[in-house]
Amino acid sequence: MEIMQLLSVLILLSCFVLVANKRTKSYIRTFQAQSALLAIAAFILGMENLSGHGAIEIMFVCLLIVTLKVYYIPKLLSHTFANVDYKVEKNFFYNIPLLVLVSCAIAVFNYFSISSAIGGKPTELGMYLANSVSVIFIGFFFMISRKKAIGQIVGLLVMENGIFVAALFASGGMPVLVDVGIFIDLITAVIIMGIMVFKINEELETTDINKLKRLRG
Amino acid sequence: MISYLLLLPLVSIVAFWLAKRASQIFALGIAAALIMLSAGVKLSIDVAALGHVNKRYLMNFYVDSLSIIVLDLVLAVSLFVIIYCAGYFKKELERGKTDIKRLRLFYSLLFAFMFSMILLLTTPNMGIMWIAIEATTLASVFLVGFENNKRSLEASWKYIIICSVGIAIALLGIILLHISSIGIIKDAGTDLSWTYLYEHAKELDVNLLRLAFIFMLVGFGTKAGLAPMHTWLPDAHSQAPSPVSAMLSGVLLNNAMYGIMRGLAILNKAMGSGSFAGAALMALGLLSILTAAVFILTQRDYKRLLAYSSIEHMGIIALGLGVFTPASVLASLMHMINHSFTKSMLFLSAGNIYQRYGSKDIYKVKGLYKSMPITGVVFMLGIFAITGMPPFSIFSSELGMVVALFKNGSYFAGAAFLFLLALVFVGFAVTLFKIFYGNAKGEQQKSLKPSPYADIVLVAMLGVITVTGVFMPDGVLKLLTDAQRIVTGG
Amino acid sequence: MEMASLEKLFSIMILVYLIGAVAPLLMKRQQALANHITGVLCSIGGILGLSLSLTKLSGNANDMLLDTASTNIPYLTFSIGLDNISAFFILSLSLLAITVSIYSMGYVSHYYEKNNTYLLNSLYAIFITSMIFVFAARNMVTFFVAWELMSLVSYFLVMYESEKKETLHAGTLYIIMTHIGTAFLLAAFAVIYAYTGSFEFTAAAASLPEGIKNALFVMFLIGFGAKAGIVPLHIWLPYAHPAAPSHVSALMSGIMIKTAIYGILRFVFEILGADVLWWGVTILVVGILSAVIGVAYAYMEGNIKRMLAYSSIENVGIILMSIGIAGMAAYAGNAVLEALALTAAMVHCFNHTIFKGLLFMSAGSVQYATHTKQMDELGGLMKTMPLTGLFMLVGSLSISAAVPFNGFIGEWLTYQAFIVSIGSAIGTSSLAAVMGAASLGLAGALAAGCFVKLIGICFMGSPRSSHAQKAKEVPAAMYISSGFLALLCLAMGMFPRPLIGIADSAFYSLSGVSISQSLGGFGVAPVFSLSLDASNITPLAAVIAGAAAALAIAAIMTAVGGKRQSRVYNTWDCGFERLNPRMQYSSTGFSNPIGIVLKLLFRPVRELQIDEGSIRYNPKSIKYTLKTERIFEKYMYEPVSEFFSRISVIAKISVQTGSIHGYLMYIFVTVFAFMIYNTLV
Amino acid sequence: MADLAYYVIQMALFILIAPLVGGIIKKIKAFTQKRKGAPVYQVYLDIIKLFTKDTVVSNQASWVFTATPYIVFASAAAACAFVPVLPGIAMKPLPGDIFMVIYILLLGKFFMAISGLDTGSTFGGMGSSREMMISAIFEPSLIVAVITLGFSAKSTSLGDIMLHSARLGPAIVQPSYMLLLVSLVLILIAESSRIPLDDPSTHLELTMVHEAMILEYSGRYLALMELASLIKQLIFITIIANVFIPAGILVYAGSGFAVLMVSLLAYVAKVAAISVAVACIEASTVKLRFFSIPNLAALSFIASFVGFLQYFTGGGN
Repeated sequence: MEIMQLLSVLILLSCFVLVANKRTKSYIRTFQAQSALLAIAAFILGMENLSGHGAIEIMFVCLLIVTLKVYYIPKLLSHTFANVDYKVEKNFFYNIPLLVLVSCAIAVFNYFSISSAIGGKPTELGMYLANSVSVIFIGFFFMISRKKAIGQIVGLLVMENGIFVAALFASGGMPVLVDVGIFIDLITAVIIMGIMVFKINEELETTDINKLKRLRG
Repeated sequence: MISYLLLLPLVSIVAFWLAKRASQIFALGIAAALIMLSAGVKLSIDVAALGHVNKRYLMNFYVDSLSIIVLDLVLAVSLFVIIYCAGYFKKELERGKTDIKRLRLFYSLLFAFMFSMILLLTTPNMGIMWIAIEATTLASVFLVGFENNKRSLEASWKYIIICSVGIAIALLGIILLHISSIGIIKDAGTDLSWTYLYEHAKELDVNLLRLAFIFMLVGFGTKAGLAPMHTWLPDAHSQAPSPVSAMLSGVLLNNAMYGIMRGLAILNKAMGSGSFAGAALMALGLLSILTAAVFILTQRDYKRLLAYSSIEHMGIIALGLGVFTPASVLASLMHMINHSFTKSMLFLSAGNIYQRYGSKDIYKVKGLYKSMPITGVVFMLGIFAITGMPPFSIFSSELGMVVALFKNGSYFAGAAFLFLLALVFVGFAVTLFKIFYGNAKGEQQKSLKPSPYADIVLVAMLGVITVTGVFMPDGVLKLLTDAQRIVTGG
Repeated sequence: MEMASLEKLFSIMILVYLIGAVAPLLMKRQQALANHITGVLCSIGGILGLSLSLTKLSGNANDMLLDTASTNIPYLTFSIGLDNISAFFILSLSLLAITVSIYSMGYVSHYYEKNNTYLLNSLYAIFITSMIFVFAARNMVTFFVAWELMSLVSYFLVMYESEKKETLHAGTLYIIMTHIGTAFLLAAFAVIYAYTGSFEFTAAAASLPEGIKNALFVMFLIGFGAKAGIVPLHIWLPYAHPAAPSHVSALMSGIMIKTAIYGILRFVFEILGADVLWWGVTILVVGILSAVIGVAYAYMEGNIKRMLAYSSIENVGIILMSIGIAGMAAYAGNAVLEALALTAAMVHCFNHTIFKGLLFMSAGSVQYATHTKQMDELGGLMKTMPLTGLFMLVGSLSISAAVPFNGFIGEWLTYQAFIVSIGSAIGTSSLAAVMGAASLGLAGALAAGCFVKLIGICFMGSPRSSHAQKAKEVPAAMYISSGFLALLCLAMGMFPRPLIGIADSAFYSLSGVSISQSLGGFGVAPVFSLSLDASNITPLAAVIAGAAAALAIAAIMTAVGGKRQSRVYNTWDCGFERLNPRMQYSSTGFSNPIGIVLKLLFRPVRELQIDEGSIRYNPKSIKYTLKTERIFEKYMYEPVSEFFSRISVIAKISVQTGSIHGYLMYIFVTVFAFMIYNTLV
Repeated sequence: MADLAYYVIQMALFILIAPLVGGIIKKIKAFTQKRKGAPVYQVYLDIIKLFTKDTVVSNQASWVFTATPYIVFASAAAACAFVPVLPGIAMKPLPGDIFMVIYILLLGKFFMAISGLDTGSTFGGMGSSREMMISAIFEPSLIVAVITLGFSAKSTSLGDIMLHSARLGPAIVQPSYMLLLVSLVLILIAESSRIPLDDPSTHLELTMVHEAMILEYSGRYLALMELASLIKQLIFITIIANVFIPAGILVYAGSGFAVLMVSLLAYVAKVAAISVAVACIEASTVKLRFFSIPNLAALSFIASFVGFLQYFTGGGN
């Protein structure tokens, strides 16, 4: 399964690209690309399952990924942020190279902690897990490093992607009902967040989340 | 019975949008909640008799003693809150703070919120459970932001982001749980089924399971408001309308703890000892109590203060789960029940106070006994109840907790627990007691007397926490011990 | 009496109190009626309690289980019963309840204008009931629940006059200190349960390791000490006791702080065994500190009720001294000394209940008549309120341990215990005993000074304000009840034997020795006397001798000088002729010498403001203020509370910053910390 | 009945001798000041004169003012009953011990202090305040001394303590007893309001303590007050005399009238000797500043406490 390993590494790499980005558009594009990679992986796995024991679930998941994550959500996000936000994010807590370095550190840390946690021997499962957990935490870290609302939404989506990586690569897919449920939640969450971004923009005339500091203590 | 529970909220949501007048919405809400509670009670009688109830509609539904306790709590507290809402929103409508459309929205979201919690508690599938938990966040985020101002917007943004992140981490945990079971799943229908996993816990891959539990602990812990993932909680609880705060604190947090309990049961059975998870849970529990104690000490906003107190009580429950002896888990379960009633009562009283005084600042509220005798007395006794004074119910579970801690040899934890409880009490005393005395200033308007609905609810809840403080029916005890056995095994 | 009938008596008593608690709630409007109903019912309850406890004390010494009730809640089993120790405390409670209830029928009337006396009445009855349950509890859970109920109800009673500014502070401080103490008690009970698996009152010493036993002792000392008001846990007491309505203060000072003494006896002596030397020495030292520091602050106090509250701290100290000696005796295995010391403690405990109740009631009468508690606004009340004055004088003499009043009996027994303890083989700890005796002497003398001030400033001389001028004697219910207690003070001072016999039999179970035999008799026939080996006293003989001498001298004077006239004239004023009441010694002036001598304790700050005006030697006004610091609050509690509030403020601004990025970071770090934990464990 | 007679005689003896002691002290003082002084019986004459005078009572005073002289006198007289002049005589131990004596005297002191405040005069308050302070700071040393004596005699009965001293005989000259003696002499001076603590012969407001309290009294009331304080002084002198100079104590009822008389004379001689000593101390010192008195109290306390230690660590006998 060389190709699967390659895909999992590519997905991880796309995270680094994401962290290195500054533009709202490229956040969305990178996310789109990452979702596409995920969809490819799902497709391969789905074909295998379909030919193997005639199970169609993963192909269905693949379809969902393509429609939602590759097509609908990026479109929704572009649409939302087209009107409300700057195109380029300028203010960072730390500069980009440092952020990339931290992301590397996260990946390395995950690699060691996961592999030692599941027995210490390098296995395929360990690699997939380490990669997917890294995706999740780099996505998480991306949320922390970006001040704008878009960064937080994309970060959350990347985390979800990471979880799908884990589900697909390491476990060969979840029960389909669960997958569908997760997608419904995901799309609802993105829509709600989109609505809230509008409201925040209305109230504060910016989507800089770092300015939401009224509630303290 | 499960079908009633699942369908009724959905039907009511439709009905709310058909209703013409506010009073219809109120009546409908109360009726639905009443029916649901009676269904819940019927279900618990079945569960007490049979051990568990298994149904299959579209997917498997499964209710055992553990989930029925939390479920009944959801239904009972919701009933109180919905009755209270009738009085609360009548006032809000009179003052023009809201209109019928927003009222419909509120009720629909409230019932959607309830639906997701009922789903959460009736499914055996960990994946569906996760979906339901995420759905609770999504359903309640607009409820938190219902007042639609800058502060509530900020609170709801923090609420959705932090909880979603947390829940995402929990999902990773559930997936790891799934991965750990790949080798042993024989038939397709049992994927991620808790009962199956629990039965075969010994065969699961322990290394993965540990990792899974950690992610679930952090994830569900975020939702449960355990420090240091609690940060959304004071904001959301203080900005939400008081009935929603009561639901969040009294009900939602329990559901997240329920998730932790399910994960914990599997892990500890697989590992054969509770020490790995125990240390983590106790650390988080004590940290939560400490955080609450420190933050309460100089708090000026009474709703935030109550919110921190919820963090404290979630910490106590976590502490009990961490000790993981039958006695401590039983105490945790009891504490969950007692805290739900007491805290939602306090939030509802706080709602009355807020409606009357228009401020959440402790320094702007004075002379509560004189201006609102019933609310004032209930609130005062509620404070004593929440800080663990007999004869109220929280005392009994805290007593159980302390004994369990010392019995287990956790002297440090026991001592720290008592010290922090005392500190919390000091915090309540120095911050909150002053609102009861003195004379209220001129702003008390006659029209703003709390409605009889609100007073009835408060008095009834005070009755509940007093009676449960000194008496427990046999059936409840049986359910509790069964639930405790489910968690601890054996 | 049969056990069944005792049980019935107990239930009837509780029922009577509860009716007394509920009745006023049903008639909120008829305040006077409700007040009288509660008063009458509570005094009936007191009479029932009196007969109950006397029956128990005169009957067999076995424990009696009256009732148990099991809730399904784990650990929560209620159990009520009586043994002689409980009966002894219920006896003093009931005696006080009778008189205070009668008193309250008059006293509460001046609250009618507040329109909520029904609350006061109801809480008052519940308060007494809760204390009965504290004494009658047969297991730790029951004890704890009753204890907390008592604290809660007394808090509400303290807060009754909540419209006064200082009340909030007093109440909050009180409930906080109580709660801290309670936390220690709960911890101690849980530890005992952890080792013995039971909450029952059974000797647990054997099953506890040494270290745990020591820790438990410290917990009990702090837990009960906070309620008893031992130094340095006393800070709430001088605020809370004066803030409560006076009849409640009488109960609080008279009997509520004794619940802590009861607790120490029950838990440290009965359950832990008290056979560790340093326990006894610690209790003794704590007693010394409380006695001396309590009375020293009392001496400086200008508020009548606060002075009485400080004096309660002193008396708790005296009681604890004897208990400390008893602990040392238990260690040395000297049962006779233990019995003697316990008897001394209990006699003083009982007497203190009587005279402190009397004093608080009289202080309440003064407040009732003059609407002030400040000594410097009073004066000359002996002429306008002769009965109240007389009874307060009796109370003051009792508490100063003057012969032939009852306070002396307890102190005498305590001195005897000290002397016997020096002689018994406790080694150098005897030095603590001598220091104890010296402190008791100092405390006694200072207390006498205090009460000279109280009587001298409030009741003697001429009125210092219009309040005092307009004072009238209080209603009959109030002076009758005070008078009854005053009579008791005198009677028990002259006939101490019955009380000593009762106290001795009550604590027989702890020491295993009865000393009333050796306190037996000396035989000038009708004269009750005490004796301990060779030392024995007969207060009654002193009275007879004194009275005879006074009569004789009066006769001689008449014989020598004939009948002589007595002329009424102005007080000698050195020819100044404009002597006015403001020139009398004030309470501040009275206590100033001691203030200067004990500078270390008070850190007096003096301020003299002179407005000189045009002519230097004829200043317009001179204002002298003397402030004393409460060093325990300033150097012990304030830093702690400041520390915690600083921490809290710092945490609030640096943890809950409002930044969602920071919040996410906490989760991030937590996950990583747990992952590291996972790899390490 | 014999006991009763004994007490009556003893009380009468005290009351009769007490003014004499005052006279002796005054006389000695006069000698040291190169004066002839009034005759030693002058005090009797003064008291009898006062008996025949009318009294003036302040219009501010309450009943306490008039009751006080009787109570003060009664308390002093009652205390006499428990201080054996000839401890061997009593067939049975006296029904009162040293604590009782102290606390009977307290009753009188209490009334004296409140009556000082009763007339609304500033002097009275000053006297009461100072008196209570002095008695408070001397109390610890008194109690420690008493405890030590009681401990060594295994009884706090004064009779037993005195008999114990008598059994010791010359062995009483040991460090512990001598230190206690120092302490008790200081207490005697304090309690009987003498120089250097107080000056009974002055009426200067800055210096007086005892006199300030009784300033308002006149006539027979004053006589009673004076008599009471003389009795009190004699009580302390008697205690010192019989405890620390145990000569002539060991006389029993069976010893015959002559022996009895001899020992009574011995007692009077001892009392006279101590009076002389007190007078000498008074004549050779000056009155202390009021706030230096605590130093004297501390000295007294140290003396008695070290005395106790000497006794306790030395095993005692």
